[in-house]
Amino acid sequence: MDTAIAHAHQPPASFLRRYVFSIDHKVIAKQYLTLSLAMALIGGFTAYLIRWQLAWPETDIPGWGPIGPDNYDALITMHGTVMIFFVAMPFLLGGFGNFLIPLMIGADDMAFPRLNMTSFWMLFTASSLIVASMFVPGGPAAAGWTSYAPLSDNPIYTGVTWGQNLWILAVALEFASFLMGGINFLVTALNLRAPGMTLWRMPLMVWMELTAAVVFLLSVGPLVAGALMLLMDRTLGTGFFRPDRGGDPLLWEHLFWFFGHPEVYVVALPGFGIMLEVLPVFSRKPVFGYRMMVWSTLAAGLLSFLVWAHHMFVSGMDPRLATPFSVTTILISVPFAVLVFAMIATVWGGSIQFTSAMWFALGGLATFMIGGVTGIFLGSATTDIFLHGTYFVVAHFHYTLFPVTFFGGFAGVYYWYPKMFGRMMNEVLGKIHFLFTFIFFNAIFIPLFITGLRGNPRRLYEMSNYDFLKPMQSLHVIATIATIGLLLGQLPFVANFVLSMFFGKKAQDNPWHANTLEWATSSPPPFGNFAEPPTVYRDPYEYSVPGASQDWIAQTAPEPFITTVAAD
Amino acid sequence: MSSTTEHSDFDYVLIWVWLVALLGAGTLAFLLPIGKGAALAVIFGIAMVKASLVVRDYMHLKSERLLIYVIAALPLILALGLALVLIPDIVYHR
Amino acid sequence: MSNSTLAAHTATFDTGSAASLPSGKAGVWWFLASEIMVFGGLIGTYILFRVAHGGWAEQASHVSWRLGATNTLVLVTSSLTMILALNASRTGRHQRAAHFLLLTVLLGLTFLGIKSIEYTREIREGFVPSSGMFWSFYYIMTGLHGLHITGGIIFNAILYFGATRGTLWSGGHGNRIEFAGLYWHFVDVVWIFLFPLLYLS
Amino acid sequence: MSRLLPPDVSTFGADIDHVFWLIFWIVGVWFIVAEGALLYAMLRYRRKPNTPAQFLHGNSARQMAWVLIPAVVVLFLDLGIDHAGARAWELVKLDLPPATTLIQVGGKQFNWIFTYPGPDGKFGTADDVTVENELHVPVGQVVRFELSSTDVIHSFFVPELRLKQDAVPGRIIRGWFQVTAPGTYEIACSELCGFGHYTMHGSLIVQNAKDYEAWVSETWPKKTASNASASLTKLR
Repeated sequence: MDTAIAHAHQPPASFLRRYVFSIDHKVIAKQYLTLSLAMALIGGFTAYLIRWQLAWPETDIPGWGPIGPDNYDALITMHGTVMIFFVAMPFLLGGFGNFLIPLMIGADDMAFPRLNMTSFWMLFTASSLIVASMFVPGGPAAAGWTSYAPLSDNPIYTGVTWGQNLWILAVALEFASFLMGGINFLVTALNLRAPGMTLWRMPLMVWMELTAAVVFLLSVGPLVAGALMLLMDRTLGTGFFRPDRGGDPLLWEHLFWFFGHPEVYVVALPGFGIMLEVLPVFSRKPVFGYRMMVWSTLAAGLLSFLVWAHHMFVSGMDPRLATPFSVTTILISVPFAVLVFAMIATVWGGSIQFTSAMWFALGGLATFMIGGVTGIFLGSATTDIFLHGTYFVVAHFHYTLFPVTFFGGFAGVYYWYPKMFGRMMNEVLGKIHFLFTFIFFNAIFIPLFITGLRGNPRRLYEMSNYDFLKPMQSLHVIATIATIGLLLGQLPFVANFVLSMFFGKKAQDNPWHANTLEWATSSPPPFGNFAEPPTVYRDPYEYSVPGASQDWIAQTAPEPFITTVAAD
Repeated sequence: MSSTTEHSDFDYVLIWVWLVALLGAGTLAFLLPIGKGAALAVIFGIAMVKASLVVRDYMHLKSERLLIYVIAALPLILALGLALVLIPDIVYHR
Repeated sequence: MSNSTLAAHTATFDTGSAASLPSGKAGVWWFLASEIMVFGGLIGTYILFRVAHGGWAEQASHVSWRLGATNTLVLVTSSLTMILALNASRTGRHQRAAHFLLLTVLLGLTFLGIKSIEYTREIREGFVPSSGMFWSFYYIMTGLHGLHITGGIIFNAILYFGATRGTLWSGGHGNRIEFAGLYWHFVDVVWIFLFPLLYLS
Repeated sequence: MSRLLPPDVSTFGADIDHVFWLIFWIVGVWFIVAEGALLYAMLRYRRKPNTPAQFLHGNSARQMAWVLIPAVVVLFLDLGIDHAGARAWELVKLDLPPATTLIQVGGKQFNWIFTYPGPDGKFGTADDVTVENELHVPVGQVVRFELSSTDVIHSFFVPELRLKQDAVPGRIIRGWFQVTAPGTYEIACSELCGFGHYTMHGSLIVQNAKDYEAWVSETWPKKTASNASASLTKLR
């Protein structure tokens, strides 16, 4: 854990050390971003295949051909695994966490730069494994992203042999990678803060990444053990999850969801963090109730460990467990209600600038609310009896994870792109991108809510076996067309992202007139981040302070009402 | 740094003697013809003591500040909670 | 926390300060926290299954408590040598520290040696991971623990070579012995529980 | 509006739907208020020349009240939902009423196996009656089932009955239902159970007493005097 190199303020000379095996958190962050966007292509393409099959069963899918029921199971498994473990986490934690935490707290790098590099390359290996698993004999894992045993446990049930083993290895490696990454986040934010950067002056993004890191590293352990058990069941003939050998399938469900639910917040909190950085800047208004939000975040993080069994209400677990877990689950809506209300209050009374970043932040907030309220139906054990395992669940978790991952993530890209690459993105393309994303996303999942409420089970290869699903087919067609629209709607983003790197307008150090420390250095920041270590004098969100000479006061501004010229 | 530097090697060896003695006692409890329940109680009681000795003196928890206690306590509580919730499903299902 | 960060920020490898922990130590402890969850989940599950199925006692009677006890002794002793190495390096007795590190490595290897003797014996007698739930747990728990031991041996060996060459201290990384030690003691603690759970129950 | 959910033909369906609509209206109102507030703010407070943003840090108790009071209201509504839900859950999943019809439901890739005790009213005897993918039950009678699986996890799902329960290998899970209207309803598997998951479809045929008896007499082995009574004994 030798940080000496990182502090020697000299970028390494060789190309390899500078761009490939770099220990500079900014380069590593860009590596994470690139990896996650590349994996998002796979995730998106699987979504396209799945949706096409559901709308027009067993037809030739343009660009692929027909898919069989076994391919379909593999596709949904890969879609879930890739999107959550290899897109959302690298995007929000690996990418933005790595880039922002040191910059926002005024550090020159992570606490353990080499560990940071190792984390990324472990994730890279894990991604390669999951991709490789799609091409092994027997096909990729096909037991769903939750890999419920015994379906995942015994090859005879799926015909999948190495695909599932590689899935386990890839996911385990991914866990190890983010475990080290999370430790790095924690130590960095607790130990490397610039003079004057007290905990209560940290931008909310840092708080969110911290909470996510703690929640992750405390929840993942049992599933690591579970993954090892599953692997031994498949390779050494043990029977941890096989009833015929004295094991118990429900054990896997418990171990999985003990991690699986906190994992949702591991992804959600950084997404909120991004929105909470973007909203005040473009409302020119302080975040509403900073400490209140920090406490709600910590409360949500803590509660996230007490709710996992709500994924198992009808799983056959002891029914007496249901009510306690309903209570905790529905209670968790309180801290999130505080966060959402406070976000609205942050915009309220502001002077709103509708930049692409702001559109995505607002759109994310608006759509996340749908995910939030529909969660209550599933959190109540009683209504979950009917809704569990239907498209209602599918729509619900897409309405929670998509807003934080993509609306939040895109908001972050449009907002921090100037800082990352030193150039501005094109606002017109950005707004077109938002319009497509917002409209088509809702057009996919609102129909799916309806089919879910009619009792449409998820993970069906095709539905012609069910008479009561026949009227639902048109809704599936709408969802599929919208999916294609959503995917095509990302082209403006891709073009914008690539072209702006070369033709974008040169970015000022602080183009948005924001207060937080990352804007107090050049765009892009030099190796070592700050010419001289910054000193922090004030809170991160002092916008439109009455009597101030301008509507923003950087955290580095020493005297009241006088802003540094460090920016511009 | 923590105040561990005052420790003399002798203190550490003393702890080790304790650990070995307890190991012997635990094994003895296993071998002696006493009731299974009692034996288990003794054995795991001793294991607890041994573990706490290592944590307290070799990992210097006794001279650490609060944050480390928090870091160590959180997972213990969570793991215990997980096990408790598993009881009805694993132990008491027919 | 606030003013502490002055020191933390500027120091080359920061030793933290009054309020905040040294980065290395904090990192190790957070790592151990996640390790507690791994072994906690495993041990918790094992206990529950053991309580649920009394029939395991027969299977359990085939492990050798003698070898298990010997290994406990070995590991406890290696913890002693580890802490003595740290104390030596703290008090500037570098030669002595190096020797104790070597001793720790050797004791670790001894542990693995005895463990592999046990494995061979049990497998010879036909007790493999698939021979029943007890054996499944026995192999997964001792196996995972063995992997941790192996990792610890590697860290300690690296430290030993750094110590003999003196780079460990010239690079100012003396407190890495403490970090490696924390991990090593933790692995020891895990065994302190595995021994009665698997051999004496 | 009520067409949002499928028709409900079970006795406890109404209790579940009641909780559903309770939640629906509570969160519906909150949702509209919250989205409305957001939309209003977006329109009302868009940037205009020489109208600066208000400086509201929201750290004073008076300002925090704007968020905390609604949050507390949410808390109490949550507890209300929990209360209503808990009662319905007990009725559906916890207390099993005495039943006149007892069946074993077995899931196996990719079929539902329904076993009747046969004339002697006992399972595991020679005269058990086994039917694949077709479950006949009398209308208006409490039916108890013992759910199990021989391979992977399946989930026994009848939308119109608001009935769903996973079938877990190695476990026997008991449940009940009571259908209020004769007819044929579809049985789905709602837990991914392999490549044939989508074909794991059964039908629940609910018949009035006469038709059911007719079906029994034609498909079940003939009753002998010895076990005639047994078939009617209440199972508790």
